[in-house]
Amino acid sequence: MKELFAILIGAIFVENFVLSKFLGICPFLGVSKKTSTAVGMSGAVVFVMVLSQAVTWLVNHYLLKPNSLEYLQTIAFILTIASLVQLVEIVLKKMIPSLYKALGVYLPLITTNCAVLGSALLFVERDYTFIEAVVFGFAAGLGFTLALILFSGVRERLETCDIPKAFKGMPITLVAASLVSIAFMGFASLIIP
Amino acid sequence: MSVIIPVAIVSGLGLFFGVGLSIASKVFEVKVDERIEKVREMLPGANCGACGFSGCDGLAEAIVNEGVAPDRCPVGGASMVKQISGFMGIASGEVVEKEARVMCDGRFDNIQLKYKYEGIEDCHAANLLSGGAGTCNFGCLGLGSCKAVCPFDAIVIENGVARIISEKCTGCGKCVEECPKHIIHMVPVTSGFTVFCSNKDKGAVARKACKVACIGCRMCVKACPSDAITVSDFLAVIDPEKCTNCGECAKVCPQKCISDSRVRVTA
Amino acid sequence: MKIRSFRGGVHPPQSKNTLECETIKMGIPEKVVIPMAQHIGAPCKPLVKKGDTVKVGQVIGDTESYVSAPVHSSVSGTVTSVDTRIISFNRPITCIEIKPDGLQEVKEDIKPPVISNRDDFLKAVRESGLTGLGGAGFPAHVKLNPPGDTNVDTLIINAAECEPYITSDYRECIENTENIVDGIRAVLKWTGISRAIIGIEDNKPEAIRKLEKASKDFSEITVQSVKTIYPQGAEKILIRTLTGREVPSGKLPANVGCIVMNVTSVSFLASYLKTGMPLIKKRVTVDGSSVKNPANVEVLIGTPIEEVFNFCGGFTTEPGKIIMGGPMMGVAFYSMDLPVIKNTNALLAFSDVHAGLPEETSCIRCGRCVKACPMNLLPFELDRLVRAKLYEEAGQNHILDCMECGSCSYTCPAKRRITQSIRIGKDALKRMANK
Amino acid sequence: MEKRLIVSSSPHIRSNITTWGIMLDVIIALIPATGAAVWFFGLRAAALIAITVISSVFFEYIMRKILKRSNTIGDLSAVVTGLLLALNLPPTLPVWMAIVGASFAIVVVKQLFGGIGQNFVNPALAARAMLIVSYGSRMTSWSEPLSDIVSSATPLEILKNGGEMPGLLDMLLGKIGGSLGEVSAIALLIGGAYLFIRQVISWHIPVVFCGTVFILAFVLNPDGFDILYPLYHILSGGLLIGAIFMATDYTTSPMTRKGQIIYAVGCGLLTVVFRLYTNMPEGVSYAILLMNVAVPLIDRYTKPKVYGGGTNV
Amino acid sequence: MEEKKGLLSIFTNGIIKENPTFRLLLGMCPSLAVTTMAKNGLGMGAAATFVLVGSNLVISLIRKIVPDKVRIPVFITVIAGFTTIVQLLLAGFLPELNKQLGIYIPLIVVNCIIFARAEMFAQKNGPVAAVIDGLGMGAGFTLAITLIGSVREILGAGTWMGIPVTAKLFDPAVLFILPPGGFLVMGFLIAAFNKLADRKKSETETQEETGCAAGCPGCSKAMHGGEA
Repeated sequence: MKELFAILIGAIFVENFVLSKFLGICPFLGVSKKTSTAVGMSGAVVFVMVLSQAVTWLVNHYLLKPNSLEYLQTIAFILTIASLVQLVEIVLKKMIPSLYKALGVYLPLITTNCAVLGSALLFVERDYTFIEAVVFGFAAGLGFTLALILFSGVRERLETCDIPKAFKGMPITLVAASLVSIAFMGFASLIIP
Repeated sequence: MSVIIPVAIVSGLGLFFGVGLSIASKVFEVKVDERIEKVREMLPGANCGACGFSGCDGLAEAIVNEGVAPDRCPVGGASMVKQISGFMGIASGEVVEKEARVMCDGRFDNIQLKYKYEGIEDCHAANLLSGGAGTCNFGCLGLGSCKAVCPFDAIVIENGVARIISEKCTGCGKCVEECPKHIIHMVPVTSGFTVFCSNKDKGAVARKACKVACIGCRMCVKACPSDAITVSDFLAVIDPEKCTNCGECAKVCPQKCISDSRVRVTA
Repeated sequence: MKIRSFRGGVHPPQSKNTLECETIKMGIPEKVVIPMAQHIGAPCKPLVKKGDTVKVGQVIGDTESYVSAPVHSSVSGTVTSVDTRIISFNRPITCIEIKPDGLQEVKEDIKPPVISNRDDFLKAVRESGLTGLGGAGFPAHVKLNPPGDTNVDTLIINAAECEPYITSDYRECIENTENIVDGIRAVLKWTGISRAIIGIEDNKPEAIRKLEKASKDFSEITVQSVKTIYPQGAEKILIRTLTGREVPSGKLPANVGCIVMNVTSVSFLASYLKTGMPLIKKRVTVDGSSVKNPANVEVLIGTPIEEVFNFCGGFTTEPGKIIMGGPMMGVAFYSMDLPVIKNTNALLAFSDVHAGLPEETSCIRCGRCVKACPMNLLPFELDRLVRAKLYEEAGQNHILDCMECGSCSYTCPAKRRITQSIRIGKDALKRMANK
Repeated sequence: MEKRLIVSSSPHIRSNITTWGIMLDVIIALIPATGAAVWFFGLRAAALIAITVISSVFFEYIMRKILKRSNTIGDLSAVVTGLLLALNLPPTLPVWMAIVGASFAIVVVKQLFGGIGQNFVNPALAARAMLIVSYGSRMTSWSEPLSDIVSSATPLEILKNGGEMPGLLDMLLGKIGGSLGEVSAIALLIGGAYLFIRQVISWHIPVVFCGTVFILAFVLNPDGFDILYPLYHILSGGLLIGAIFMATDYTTSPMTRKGQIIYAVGCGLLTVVFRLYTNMPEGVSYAILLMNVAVPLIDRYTKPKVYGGGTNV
Repeated sequence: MEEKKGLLSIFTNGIIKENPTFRLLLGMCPSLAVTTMAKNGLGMGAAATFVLVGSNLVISLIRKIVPDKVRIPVFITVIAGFTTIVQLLLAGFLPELNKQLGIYIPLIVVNCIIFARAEMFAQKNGPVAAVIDGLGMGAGFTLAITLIGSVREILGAGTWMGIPVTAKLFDPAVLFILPPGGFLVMGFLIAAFNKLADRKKSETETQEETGCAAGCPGCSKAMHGGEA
């Protein structure tokens, strides 16, 4: 239980995927313009992260490992994730349109979200058990959510700020991200029980 | 053997997902607007989210349904933007190239000021205060609300009147909507002679308000060989469809409020 | 007595220099200009033409429309022109200009109205030409005849003159106390409303004493003192202060069982019922740093403001700004030719030093406007949204509920023109709605 | 041309509160703490403070010039930023580092976002955090008050790592190690009282912030129950200067009472988490910075109920 | 790409006009994550270039055979294949760098640059042009992240490619090799690029406008039918 808690806290705060590992920067910068879309995107990411962690763990454990084909990880994982996301999208669209409306539109973005593949690669590197891998995915998703939603609030405010011309758009967003990241440095030395 | 297993696994995975997906896409098919699909195909498909929408599908939908500009996509580059704009342009049936024109020449030398305006630099704000500071109640307020909304920097305020730089104007029409006095009109780019006035008051009143106001004297109507000018509410209007740019109207206008806008363009 | 108040508001300097200035009557001006729309609602159509002779109290403009009130001549004389001018609103208004003959002959058919039921009463109110004398100028007969689905139990008499400088309502309380009470009783009697509350600010003890004394025999009338804070006298605010009720967005006071009338309005009503003379004159506070002799002047409606200022001794310094109404909500004008109209309660002239506004700087998000807003809005946010042209979002943040009291702009340390920016936003939303 | 009257939108009068006046009040309120800093840490402290303030104003001036915008050094906000930054620096810091901090605060945190009122984190705090991250050891080497001896520990470090705590009176007066402006609790409280009386700040944020720290420190005290322990937490480190002067920064704190209370509780909670559960002895800066980042969201969800029952979206 | 472009312009296009990092804002994750040192940037750039060139070539070759419906999975597989090759090569020959770059090497697979070029260019062009485009884009990416890496390394560690350069001048600010510094440097560099591009644009614009230099008074005269 303690390990799981450590994984949870660690992935949310200490090694926040976005702010300290630079994973999922594209959607972080792309979809954080409005809090409402940020919430939708975050929901979709958490959902897919958990699901993909489970499936990739199974693929890794039962397909690759027994055949000592670890070097095929990248191909196998990305195929799995891409197909999984698409499958989820298709199914949601038909079966639960309301949920699709809320989350589904963000799904295509997730295929190329390095956070998903990154967390899969990390659980292999760290040799997590199935449960640990799933919790890790969930926590990384939450960390992404935290950063994205906090940042979306900041960006909504930036929208009407009087920003120097050269810095308008991406540059000021990155500078803002830098300041948020400085604030998150407080968590860097968190002692995890 | 060592080669076969990895190949088998990868292709097995591929086959499994491929078949599964194609079945799923058939079973769960949902109809989409054809134009969205077309636009979607023109987009790069990187699904990177840099446009701020949920991937390329999201942007395609926004382009078609909400009129979002395709240059929101930083990936595709100029050629893609052109392609999509072209496609959307054809789809909406626009052919005649138009540009905006400010129908007023109420510069400070031509009008007087009723009062000294103090407040937010915004035409609507001034318009709310007794119709603006100028003596002409129909004229340009010169506080640059149109300039502020122009996405192409195509408007300058000169001596209290907005002027549109036609090389930069793309005919988007944002200024037309913004102007509280409704004095910016869309005209075909080929249109030359224009009545630079929007005053609908009687001649005497209009003349008092502005030196170059149209007084509705109908001299131009008589002079026009192609019946392109009509006067209503003491204001002459040139129909660009009929106008041949002969310039007879400008010659006879006693108020000098008709002039050739093309001169400014090429000068 | 318990002093009631509300959350928010500001304390601009009172500047009530004319509190002790007894009303002086001003004579007949050189000309009067009477606009056909001095109220909210349909403008009147002129009933006279150039060259006609008119008498005092004669109806010179009226309309079929219900939400409207007739306009009467304030002088006897000759109509010199009927034309369109830009007077107080941002639209041209038909105006009748009359040259007085100095005789002030009264129209023959003027006599006290005979009233036997509610309908008679409402008809008489309409004929009196009464529109809200406090500010907005809403026709009184419409106000007193609320929609059928409402159940009005309280008549609120607004004597909370919270704008700086203005003392004309205060003078009414002091000089015509009896009329006020008579007017209230008439309204209560004919409309069937059970009680009346006079809301008056606690910095006017003399007026409170007089009103209490005059109304002590009538248990249905209470005098309630309220805290001196701006904008205590705003209709919606006064309702909450006195009854604890809040008028929902887009609804009328009648929807929460209240009708609010200005104290001068009820007083005029009483005198109309006694004499039959319609609304042709108005008490106006004349003040401001440029005015030589600040005073309360009784002015014939239609008198050009220049003559009113001249009557008060002219200007000590050339004015830089002229305001009709109080400094918080009044309208600045550019021409001295404008006439005094029914709801004019003050004419202020400020010298250059006091005329200009300080320069605007960036919002520092201090939150003073949020604290000051009596409607619980977020003025800074509305300002930000309007300037970014996010009008719909401003609408979602209830920009249309703003009553433009100006407290936010007044209190802003960055001197932001918040109220003006809100006006732009409201205007934009209205335009969008019309589309 | 004849004279024209001015026409403007109402209201036509304005209160005499100005941005300049508010900033001046903050500066006045910081005088006791600045005085205490100079008293305890000598002329070097005075020089450090002066240079930080001057360079802040200088950067503000230069940035506005470069961006071709109106000059804003007159509103004194750059002075306040510089002063607050200086008071958050250790007395031994090399001067050039203070200048780097001032440039970060003014250029990156404030002017890039449009200047006064538009930054989303407190410039002085962000600069301090940036300096701590960049020059960790320099930013945490303290000197003994009233002497030149370099001491090793602030009360918070002692609290964390064990050792003899200074007496309560010394902590109140400021005869302890620490950043320039944070040592003298009494000077800070005097400043806070002044701001409160002048109605520049309300009590909500400082009191709730400190209250949250007090309660949590009392409950989470690793050594059992001790009323002195939470008191030490209040009096030592940057809590008071943070709660009174930094967390109450208008621009980066919520607009409504409700929002301010949520914000202050968050600041307190994070401060205790950082102080007790990280390797750092101090966490006030990070706590406030993190809550600064959350302010837009807090504002969004704590909009007041509109008169007439409407809710803000 | 209908118009025929010179191969050279295709190549330089990726370096300057459509620099993937600074102009197209693609591939942010590795640009930020591995650029704590110039060397890492160089390594990452080289690896990405390899994948880019390889996948561009293969996709350009097979573009006519692959049906449209399945092109995305096929592209992903091709890219993933090349990524795996790079991964194995690095592990074999440069284990040190491989360790430094960590999971960011396999993550090349989801780097938007590669996918975007496959979709936008390789799919529509012949193999030679595709390879050149890959090289150009790769070079642009490499230059960009090496630049970021250099700035961060010099400011944050006082070294460049491991060589001390600023030891005597100032103490390095550790911030720059930490995540916040990554965002910060990236933001400033993009702003600088914007500024440069802007200046170029406005230069050409002023040239265009000089045609009207004496224009405005002249114009308004013209506007009044030659009056005065």
